[in-house]
Amino acid sequence: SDEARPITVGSKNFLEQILLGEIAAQHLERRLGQRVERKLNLGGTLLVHKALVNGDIDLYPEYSGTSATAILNLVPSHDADDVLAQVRREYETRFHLRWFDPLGFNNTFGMVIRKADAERLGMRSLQDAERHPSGWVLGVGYEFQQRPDGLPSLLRAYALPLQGTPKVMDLGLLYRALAQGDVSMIAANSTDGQLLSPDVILLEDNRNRFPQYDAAFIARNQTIAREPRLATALQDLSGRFSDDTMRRLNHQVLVQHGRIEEVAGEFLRTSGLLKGPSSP
Amino acid sequence: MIPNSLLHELVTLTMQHFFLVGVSMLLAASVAIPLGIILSWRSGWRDVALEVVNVVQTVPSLALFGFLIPVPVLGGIGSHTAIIALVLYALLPMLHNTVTGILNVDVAVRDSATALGMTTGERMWQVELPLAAPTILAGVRIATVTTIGTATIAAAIGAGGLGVFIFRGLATVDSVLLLAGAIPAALMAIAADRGLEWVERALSRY
Amino acid sequence: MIPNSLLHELVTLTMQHFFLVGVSMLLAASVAIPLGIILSWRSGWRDVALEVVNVVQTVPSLALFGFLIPVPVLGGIGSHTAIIALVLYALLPMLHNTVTGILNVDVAVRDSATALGMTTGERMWQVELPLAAPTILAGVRIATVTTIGTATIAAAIGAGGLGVFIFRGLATVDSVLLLAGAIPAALMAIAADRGLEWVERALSRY
Amino acid sequence: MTGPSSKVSGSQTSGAYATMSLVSFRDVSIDFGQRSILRHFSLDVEVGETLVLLGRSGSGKTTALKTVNAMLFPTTGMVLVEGRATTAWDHIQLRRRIGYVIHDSGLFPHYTVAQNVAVVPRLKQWPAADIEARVANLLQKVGMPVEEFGARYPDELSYGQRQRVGVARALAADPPLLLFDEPFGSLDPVTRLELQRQFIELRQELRKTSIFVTHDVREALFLGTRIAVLLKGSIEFVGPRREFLQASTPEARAFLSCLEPLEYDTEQSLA
Amino acid sequence: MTGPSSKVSGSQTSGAYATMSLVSFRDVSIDFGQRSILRHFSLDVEVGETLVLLGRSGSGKTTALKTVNAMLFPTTGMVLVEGRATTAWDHIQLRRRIGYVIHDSGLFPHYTVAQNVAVVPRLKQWPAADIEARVANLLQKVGMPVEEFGARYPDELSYGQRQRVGVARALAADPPLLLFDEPFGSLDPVTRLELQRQFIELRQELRKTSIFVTHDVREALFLGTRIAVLLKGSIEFVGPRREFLQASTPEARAFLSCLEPLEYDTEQSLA
Ligand SMILES: Nc1ncnc2c1ncn2[C@@H]1O[C@H](COP(=O)(O)OP(=O)(O)OP(=O)(O)O)[C@@H](O)[C@H]1O
Ligand SMILES: Nc1ncnc2c1ncn2[C@@H]1O[C@H](COP(=O)(O)OP(=O)(O)OP(=O)(O)O)[C@@H](O)[C@H]1O
Ligand SMILES: [Mg+2]
Ligand SMILES: [Mg+2]
Repeated sequence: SDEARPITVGSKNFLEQILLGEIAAQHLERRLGQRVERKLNLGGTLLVHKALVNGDIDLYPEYSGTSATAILNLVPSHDADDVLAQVRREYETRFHLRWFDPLGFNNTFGMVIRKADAERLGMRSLQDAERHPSGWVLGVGYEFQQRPDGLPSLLRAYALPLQGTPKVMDLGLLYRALAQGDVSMIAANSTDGQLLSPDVILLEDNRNRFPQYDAAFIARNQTIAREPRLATALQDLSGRFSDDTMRRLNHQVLVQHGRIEEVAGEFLRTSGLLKGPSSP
Repeated sequence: MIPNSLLHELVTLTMQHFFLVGVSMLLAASVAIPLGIILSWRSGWRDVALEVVNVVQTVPSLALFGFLIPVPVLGGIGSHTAIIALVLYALLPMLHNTVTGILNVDVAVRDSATALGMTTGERMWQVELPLAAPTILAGVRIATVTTIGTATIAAAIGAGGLGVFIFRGLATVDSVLLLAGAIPAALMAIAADRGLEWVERALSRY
Repeated sequence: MIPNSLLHELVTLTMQHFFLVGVSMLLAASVAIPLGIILSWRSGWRDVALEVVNVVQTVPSLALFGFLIPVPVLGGIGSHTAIIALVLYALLPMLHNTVTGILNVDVAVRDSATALGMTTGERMWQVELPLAAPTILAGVRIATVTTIGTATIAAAIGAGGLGVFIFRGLATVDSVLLLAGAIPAALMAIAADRGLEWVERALSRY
Repeated sequence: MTGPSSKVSGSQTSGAYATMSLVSFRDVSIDFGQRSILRHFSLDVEVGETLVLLGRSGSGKTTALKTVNAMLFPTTGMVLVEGRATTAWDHIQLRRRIGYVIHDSGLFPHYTVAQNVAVVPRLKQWPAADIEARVANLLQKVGMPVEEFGARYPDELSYGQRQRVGVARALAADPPLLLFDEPFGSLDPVTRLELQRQFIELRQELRKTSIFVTHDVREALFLGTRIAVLLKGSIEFVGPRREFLQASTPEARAFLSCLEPLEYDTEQSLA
Repeated sequence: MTGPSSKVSGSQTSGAYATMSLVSFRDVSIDFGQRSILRHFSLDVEVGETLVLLGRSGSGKTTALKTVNAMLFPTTGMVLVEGRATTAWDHIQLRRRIGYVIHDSGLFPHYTVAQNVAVVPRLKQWPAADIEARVANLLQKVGMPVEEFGARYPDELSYGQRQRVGVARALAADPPLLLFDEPFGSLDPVTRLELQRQFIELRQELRKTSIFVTHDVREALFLGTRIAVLLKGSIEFVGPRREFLQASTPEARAFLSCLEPLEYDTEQSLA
């Protein structure tokens, strides 16, 4: 639309998204040598997607599984490459949006329990968790509860003993509820920074049941046409992350209280995308 | 069109929602109306109390929950925490309208109650409250309808209610779910408002 | 203790917040008060209008935004969309209290205005509105304080305001940021309420 | 509005101009639900006269006044003012030509005394200086100098003071027709006598027409050029005051008997 | 409350019991801001008497009544009821011993006529049957039979009807002391005379004490055992009615002159 408008990066309203948005923004500023607008921390999948389609933002990070189920209403396959190909095709034809190559990490669901319980009961995996004597008090987010490849699939794969119905709550409150003892197992995300804390452990998904949530940037074709360097710049970020990298980045902000801008800049420096402090 | 399991859940969540709102309104009214009455006598306390309530109104719900979860008895995950939050948010309109309603009662009528030898309490019950009732009930109606809307935040703390559909609908961009949460809430708001209007008519001749 | 850049951002966000609330309140008042006046004459329209406003109150903000973003001129990301939502949510208390306030004006005083040959408009401006002012302003105060709280949702749509700190604080579990958003909002609520109280005193002798 | 009134309206204009009554009640009946408040009430008020309405409390005097300035409309029959039915008048225009003093003053609680008196001149957009002069003049006349009372609010006045402000307010814009509903009811006799004398002077000067409700038979005789006695919504007697003094109808005689000396002259003293 | 009143309180008890006045005003002054409303007002009211207060509008009559039932307190001086300062009384107890008829009736708009009259008996928790009987009896006495008027709301009454309900309400719980503030002010003379006669009967039967404000000098002479004339917040004259008839103070004479025949007997007829 407006030619003079700077490129605008969006993100959803949780930390990982904000970090990815900030990383992309700094990287693009550097590579394109122009100011980049940040609309980070927007309301959620619905709003960010609509804002992108509407042209209010030009790009944002998304997860393949989310796009497939929430936006495209597909039943996603368990194969990461299939899912990616599917969303890529559909986004291109339906929305004229370009799905870039994955960043390299998979933020899928992860069942987390207190370290103390794990040690007491001697559990490391979801298979072990099937033999909890009195049953788990499960805390979950809305999406995990709703998605057919979320909670229902989990319970089909693992005969987890449950105490009462799962408690559904805001993602941000899950770890608190776990620490507080309101629940004994939570369906968190596999890249949560809290997972580096010594108090909790992520149970291993031995049977590989969780859906694919490979993160990647999506951008508007129109913007890429206007600023072709955008494509190559975004492509630089692909494959630069791992589950562990992302967890550590989250942890640096969440637990060590690093500033998002600094954590993002530090990541760009150490990953070789940016050498030395930025200069005009 | 709507699957059966959804219908079943709808009924459960609507009832939870109704329960959350109902309990919160009863608690809020039984705090705010008597407090409003007391504050109508004491202009000194009035400003302080209304300011506290104003401040409470601006506290974001998730921050409030984060603060309440570790609190021993009241807090934790579940409906009691949600109810506390809803009560706190409902105080402002009820308190404000109670104070305004009572201060607006005609001075001549109030004086005549005093002259007849009514105690402060008798005058309150028999004269001031009935005459302030339209304004007080306007506050209750505002609070109830607003709470039916804000009670969706109960879902954020595992207290159920129609917010479960709404947040799930938002997370999965599912407009059927969104509507399954929003429409019953809207109908409940209309029904509650109508019900309170009926109470108002029944209570006073005006 | 608070870093300089945070302070600078704080000032910007506070001003944005103030702007969002101020514009929304002006718009809401200029819709709700005249509408409330008209509705006080027409009991038929009244029920319909109040029900529409009730329903609007229960629509979750994120769903409303989702609906507004694709709308050509009004919608999109940014402050205009946030303002529309804030105006819609502020209508209920203002409209309700305007109607209640006007219907509660002493019949004898109203009759005497009629007998003096006032037109409906003159009676409204010179008699009914001034006498209903405490109740109407109670509605404006409720709406303003509530909006200062709910304006944090503006951050969800990139419209800035103190919600930016609050949502960032929630996302990063950072209580300094949370407080940096919540405290200025609370202070703004107190200041706005005080300001409106002063307006009320200035407007009417009561 | 209903059948009968529209039937009468054919003869209305000619009839009205023939008699030139300022106000005429034509077979007016008013019902509130089941209750019949005025019954076949007919009466003409000529320019320049003061018609006094006497009647027991609840006999319908206030109701009759309210039909004149279109605050109430007849259930059947019609009320003509200057020959035109009140239903055919622009109500606002009609009311601004009529000064109305209400029992309990009906002052606006949020206006000062001076502002209350200035209401109608302000509505008529008189120049500010004229309004100010008029307010000062009228308040002086009712014994409440603007310097002392102008800035007070009604709740800072005694009852009689409020009534006097009500009188001043009704006179403010100099209306040709005046409706008085016990205007001097709560005034002490000394002040009252002053106002009564002023009333008579005013009337002779300006040829004002008025309908005057009072409970004081002496006042009725002093001020009224004609006197009507209401009994349960009907007119029992109407005639010039000389005839009233000789009236033979029972209700009129009951009122006249109140003029007789009270027993205090004869009763044994207690003190 | 302030210096002077507490100084006086030493002599209070003995003084009060010596004279056994039911009400006594002791050098009462009341100021509202700058304005001085009552000035060194002293007066005793004995059991069984009817003290009438006469005075121009704004002279302080209502204010004086309000100090008796603790609605207002003297700025200096004190008011004793049954020998005890109003400041020392339990206000609720005091007010329930005093019936108070307010000018403009002060009826509760949300109560029916019957409920309005029943207020004080209900506060005193009389048995329901007694209350009902009492209400019916009183409404009958004031000429508003409960069958016809009991279920109406004040805004469905004429002005005079409201005043009568106000009188009935004040008498309901049979208080030993009555304060009347122009109770018959808006009544037609026929009804008024009936109520005045009833008032005298009642007083002789029950030895009620009352302070009675009126603007009608004939009523004052008819009902009052003693008459006080107020002038700008001070007592100009006080004495039994026979002395009042011969009073020489200017304000008392002004009121007496209102008894003289009006000019209507002599004025030329207009009709
Ligand atoms: N709230 C008030 N503030 C200031 N002045 C007041 C207030 N109330 C009454 N006054 C003044 O006090 C004086 C005495 O008032 P009060 O009502 O006692 O008179 P009154 O003798 O009863 O007159 P009326 O016969 O007209 O009822 C009046 O001049 C009045 O203006
Ligand atoms: N709103 C109403 N609903 C029903 N009846 C009413 C209403 N208003 C007045 N009335 C009745 O109508 C009758 C006439 O009332 P109106 O006020 O005209 O009497 P009035 O002659 O002015 O009496 P007063 O001298 O006491 O003022 C009364 O019996 C009264 O009870
Ligand atoms: Mg009347
Ligand atoms: Mg008085």
